[in-house]
Amino acid sequence: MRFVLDTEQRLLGDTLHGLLTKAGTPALIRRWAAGDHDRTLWSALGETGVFALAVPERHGGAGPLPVELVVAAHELGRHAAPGPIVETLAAAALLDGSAAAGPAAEWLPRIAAGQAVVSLGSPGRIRRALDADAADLILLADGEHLFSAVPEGPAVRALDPARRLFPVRQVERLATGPAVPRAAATAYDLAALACAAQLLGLGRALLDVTVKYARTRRQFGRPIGEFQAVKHHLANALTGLEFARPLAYGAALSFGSPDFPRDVSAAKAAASDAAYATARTALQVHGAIGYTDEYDPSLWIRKVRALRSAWGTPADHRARVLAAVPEVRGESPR
Amino acid sequence: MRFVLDTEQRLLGDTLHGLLTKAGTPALIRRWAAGDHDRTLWSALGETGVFALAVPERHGGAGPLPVELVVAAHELGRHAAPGPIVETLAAAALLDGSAAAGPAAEWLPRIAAGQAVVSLGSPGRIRRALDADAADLILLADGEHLFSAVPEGPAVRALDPARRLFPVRQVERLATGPAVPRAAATAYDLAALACAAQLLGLGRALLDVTVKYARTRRQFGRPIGEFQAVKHHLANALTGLEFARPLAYGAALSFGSPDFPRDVSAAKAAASDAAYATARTALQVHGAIGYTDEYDPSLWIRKVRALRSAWGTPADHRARVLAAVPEVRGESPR
Amino acid sequence: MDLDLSPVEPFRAEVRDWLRRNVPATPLPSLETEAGFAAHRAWERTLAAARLSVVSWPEEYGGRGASPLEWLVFEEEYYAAGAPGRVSQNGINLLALTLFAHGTPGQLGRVLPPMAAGEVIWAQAWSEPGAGSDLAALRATATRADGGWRLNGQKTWSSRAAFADRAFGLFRSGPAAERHRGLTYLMFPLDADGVTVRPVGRLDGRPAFAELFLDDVFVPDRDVIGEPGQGWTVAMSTAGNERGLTLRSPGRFLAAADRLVALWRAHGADPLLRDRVADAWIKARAYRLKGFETISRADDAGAEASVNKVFWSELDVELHETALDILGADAELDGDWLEGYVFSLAGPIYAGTNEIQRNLIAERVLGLPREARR
Amino acid sequence: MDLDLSPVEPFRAEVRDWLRRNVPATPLPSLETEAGFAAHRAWERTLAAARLSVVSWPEEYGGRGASPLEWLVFEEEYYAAGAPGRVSQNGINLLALTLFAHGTPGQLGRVLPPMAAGEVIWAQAWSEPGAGSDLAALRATATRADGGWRLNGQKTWSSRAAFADRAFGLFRSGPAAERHRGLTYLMFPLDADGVTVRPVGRLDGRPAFAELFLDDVFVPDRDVIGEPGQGWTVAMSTAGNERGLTLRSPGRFLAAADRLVALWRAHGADPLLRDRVADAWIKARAYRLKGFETISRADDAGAEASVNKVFWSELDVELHETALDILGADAELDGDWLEGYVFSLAGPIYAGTNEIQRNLIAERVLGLPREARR
Repeated sequence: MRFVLDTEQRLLGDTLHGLLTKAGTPALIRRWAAGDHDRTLWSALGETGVFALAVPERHGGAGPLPVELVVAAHELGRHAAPGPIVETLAAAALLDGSAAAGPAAEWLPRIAAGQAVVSLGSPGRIRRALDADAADLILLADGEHLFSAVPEGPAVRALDPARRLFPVRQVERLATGPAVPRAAATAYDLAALACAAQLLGLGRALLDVTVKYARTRRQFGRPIGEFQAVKHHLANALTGLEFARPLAYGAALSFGSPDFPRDVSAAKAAASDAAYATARTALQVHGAIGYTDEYDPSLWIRKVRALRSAWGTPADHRARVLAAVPEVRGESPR
Repeated sequence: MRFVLDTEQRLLGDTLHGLLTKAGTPALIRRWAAGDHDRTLWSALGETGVFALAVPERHGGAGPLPVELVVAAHELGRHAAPGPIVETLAAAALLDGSAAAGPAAEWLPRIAAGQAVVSLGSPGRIRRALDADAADLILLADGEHLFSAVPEGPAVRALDPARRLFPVRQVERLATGPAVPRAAATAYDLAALACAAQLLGLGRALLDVTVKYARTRRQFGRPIGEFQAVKHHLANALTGLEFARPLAYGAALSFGSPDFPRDVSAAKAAASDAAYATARTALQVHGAIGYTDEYDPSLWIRKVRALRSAWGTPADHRARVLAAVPEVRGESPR
Repeated sequence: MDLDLSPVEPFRAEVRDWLRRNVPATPLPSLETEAGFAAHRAWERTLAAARLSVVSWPEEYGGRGASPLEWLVFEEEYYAAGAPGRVSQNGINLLALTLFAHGTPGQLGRVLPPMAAGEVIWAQAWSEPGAGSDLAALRATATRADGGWRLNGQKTWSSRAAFADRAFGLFRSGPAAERHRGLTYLMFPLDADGVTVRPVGRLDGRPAFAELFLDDVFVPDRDVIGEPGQGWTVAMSTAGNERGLTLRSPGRFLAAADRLVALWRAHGADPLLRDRVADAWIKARAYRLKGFETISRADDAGAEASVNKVFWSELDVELHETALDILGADAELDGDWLEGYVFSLAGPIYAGTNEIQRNLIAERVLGLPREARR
Repeated sequence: MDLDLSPVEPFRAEVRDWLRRNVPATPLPSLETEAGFAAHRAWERTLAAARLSVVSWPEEYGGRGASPLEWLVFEEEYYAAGAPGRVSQNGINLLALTLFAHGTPGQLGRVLPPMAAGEVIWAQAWSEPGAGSDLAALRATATRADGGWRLNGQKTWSSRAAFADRAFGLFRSGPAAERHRGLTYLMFPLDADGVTVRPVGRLDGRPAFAELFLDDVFVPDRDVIGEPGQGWTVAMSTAGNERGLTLRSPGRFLAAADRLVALWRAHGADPLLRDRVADAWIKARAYRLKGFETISRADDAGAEASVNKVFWSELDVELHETALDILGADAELDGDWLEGYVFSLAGPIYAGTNEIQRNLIAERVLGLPREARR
């Protein structure tokens, strides 16, 4: 048992961190929000192998590699990378598992290579497709049917300007059968896990920038990080993030086991809470500047609030956890 | 509109505070817990008119005076006075409203004068009668019937050693009819309100003693009250208590109106939360000494935990509040 | 002790009736947009025409001399009716209160009637990049000039300034080392020579405040409030009011809590959220009753303003977080609740952060020792 | 990265099997009572006979040389089986760890085997009336005497001391002005001449700790741990362990969370409490996984102990508060959940208050500046 990232996994994270730092995501996020869907970063992520992590080898990928997916999603969250990344990863699992041989053979190699942007929806669960106007393919999983779909009207205005949410309607049936809901369930769980990892990365970045701010920002003749109230806010944020992280990696390691949905839900609920609490702390410690559109960390704060209830709310996931806890053998003594 | 206590009401509070300070409640609480049910304090409270506040004039009382009851219960809570005081006050309302002419004429004047200790129970709501072995009369309200009752077995061990809870069984029917459940409902609401007021008094006393401790206790070369963490804990405790108090007086003023149960529930939920949060803060700021049986404020801390779920848990009362909030005329703009 | 509101019921009925007939059926666009600002300014004029824009002011300035209780009742009815947000709020709740305490008769006569009428909308200009919570660190200057003063420097987080007409704030007229001393309270037009207004978006992208760059802006002596150099003392009377009931009246929360209960019921009354919905409703009532208590007392319990500010600002966040949790996956979509949420997040920060308020409560109300200062 | 526990499954199976056969069917009386203490001491002997009392120790002292992972697994099985609380905990988790780091071979051989066997039960004697969180303010003294030291002064909140055999603690052997310097770490018998033990009741009245009055208590040199005057450094290695996983292992919370879910279901699975029940269960798992992470790392991440301590102590309180809320009006009645609740309330206070832990996290992990000192 060795429950820490190995050298290669750490290297993947470092590589992505370097790539995303160099890409300068704040400007990309603002451009993406304005409708500029340049694919330079997307291609670079593809070359680094991010999308291949969700695509099986027979379709040109290297996956599924859930731990590496968590590593990658953490870094993508840390830089608040825009676009339907989680959706494309989930789409790979959906296509792969749906017994849709033709579409899978057509799309999975392109997804793996970073040459396809995919979005998706699912009545009830994912009511609007993210960045549908930027997608090469939109999937719609509805019961035993898998459809392709198109946007049905303009994007709905949302808190995070880089999250552009479109109602969609089905166009063509790609597959039918019991494999579809099974694949949709796996895709949902993988997406929720990647979302949890993104939240942890977003939270980590917000904690780091807030700590830096608290060290330098002076009020009343001293750095505000000297005040106990600020210290304790930040210590609580760290504690929440520190204990949500192992849940995410633990869930990744239970991929394929019956515990996977439960463990994903535990991770998503904890990551949502930890990242959201960190975002609130970031806002409070920064004061008005954190509340400002043009200050980069506000992009992170908005994304955390959005992802908190994307791919299942914390309450949804907690309910799923409890439903999966087995009955214990009666009330044992302490 | 003048929503502050008048001179006479303040005087009642001051008088009781003086009386209870002189009585030295910590020793009385410990003696009461050990089974010594000396009635010196009870008689003194009767002479001050505390019990008369719940008894109508035609039976030798001065009530019902709900505002004055809140004033009195606040002071009784502030000193953690032991014994079934709330129960006796509730019993007065129950006897008075149950159309039980004989028992009312027999017991109400004695209650008013501080010459009767009464406890009560009610299946479902109040499953055990407080200090039943110290009571001259035990009432049991069950549907349309009002009974006298006797203890059925020994006291159940409880967190607050001065709260001795007895299962009871009915002995003799005192009244029957629709007036009984109506009177029981009023008695319950009055008791819950008195309990809320006690909690506010308990919270106030704990805040005061903790502030005093934080001013004098030194660690790391300074009074601990200088640390922001301690300051903020105590400021939060004060804020909670400050906003629960007007709810209690507001509820008292709605006695007799259809809003009374709702307002009582709002007050009980808020007072329970505020007092409990204050007790936790008192414990944390005091450190180990607050956790010590022989340190007087621990008696207050235990009583707060007990009263928090006595006469309805916070969740019970919140449900009652929401059930009483009328439908608004559709969702209005902000 | 009583809660007898019957004497103010006729006033309540009049206000309610007028609002029922005049509140726009469709909500106005957000007041943090140009079109919305204009619409809200027009609404202020409608209010003023009915003498309902500043009910608590003396009649000579456009008010009705309403009692504090009447004002609370006005606010209850105003928000219960779903009437528009008050674009004049900075002027009415901050500047006007300062003028009543420190203004000259000339200033009162010149400034208040157009404020009451919605003709002049005021922005506040307190903060600077280096002086947010620590207002005594202000650096923008007021320098003596012929017949007045010249303002130089930068202000920030100036709410309403993107579209407002005039602003008020503190400027350093003495050496920076003096901190609280050597500040002067001035009013100035936002379209004056030398003023550059740069709108700044808040969390939802709307320009809820602005940066002001001041380059030798001339202000005549008559637009100084109080004595030059005494600006701190003058401003503190405003700050005291700002932190009390006026900044966010109980009526706002009573209406918001009723809407929350309706939202919760409309979404199936999920028991999971029942306690939080009930708490918001209970706390709104607690604030209402606390307000009645406050106006019933002759004495002004100083740091009570801090207790109130911590309470309502946290209630506002909790209430809106609960609403977003009711909305679930739709929480991120633009709408009244989301805008209210974004607005609420500023509450624990502005007008003195809640951390500072808690220090004040601990030191001034509870008597805990001040921290060691450097 | 993996979570492959298969290599330790045989050990887990052995422990589980032994516990299934040996854990008393009826819970022992509270170990904070005289009868309960005796029963728990007997249980320690039973554990020791099966070589399960100190699995992670070397075999020569009564252990099995179990790996950290095996120890975590032992703890999971131990608490899942509902086995009795460990009356030897102070000795095993505090003193023994210090001895392994600083003890002489003679001390190890003399102290550890009887501790492992449950023959000698140890109490800790850290705090004094004026020195709780601020341990450097200790005043009880150790004075040089022929062949040893004489102890004088008072200790308080000495857990287990009401019924234990021996105690360990720090004593001032140099001037008080030296604070952290000039302290010596000593072990002494609680039945020695000059020791008065006064049991002190905790919140539920049970004597969970005691005051110790020391009047010229003689301690031979061989019972000094580490160098005289170096007690602070010696003790800090204990404190570090005390704040890590060993003080409250993940297994405790996994078992408690399962019991909480069962309690919630048995009381109708009220949706109002669903989130809190789920959170307790999720957090217990998070602590388990965090423990696996900790033992997988070669480096010891110093203040990680503080992060762990804040987390488990607050989880413990939340978990028991949720249980009491499930019990509703019966929450105040004596029983396992109430005793667990009372026990949990000490968590955020002892072994360094959570306020101090948060300072350490902020300063040592996040690198925030230390407060201005006087």
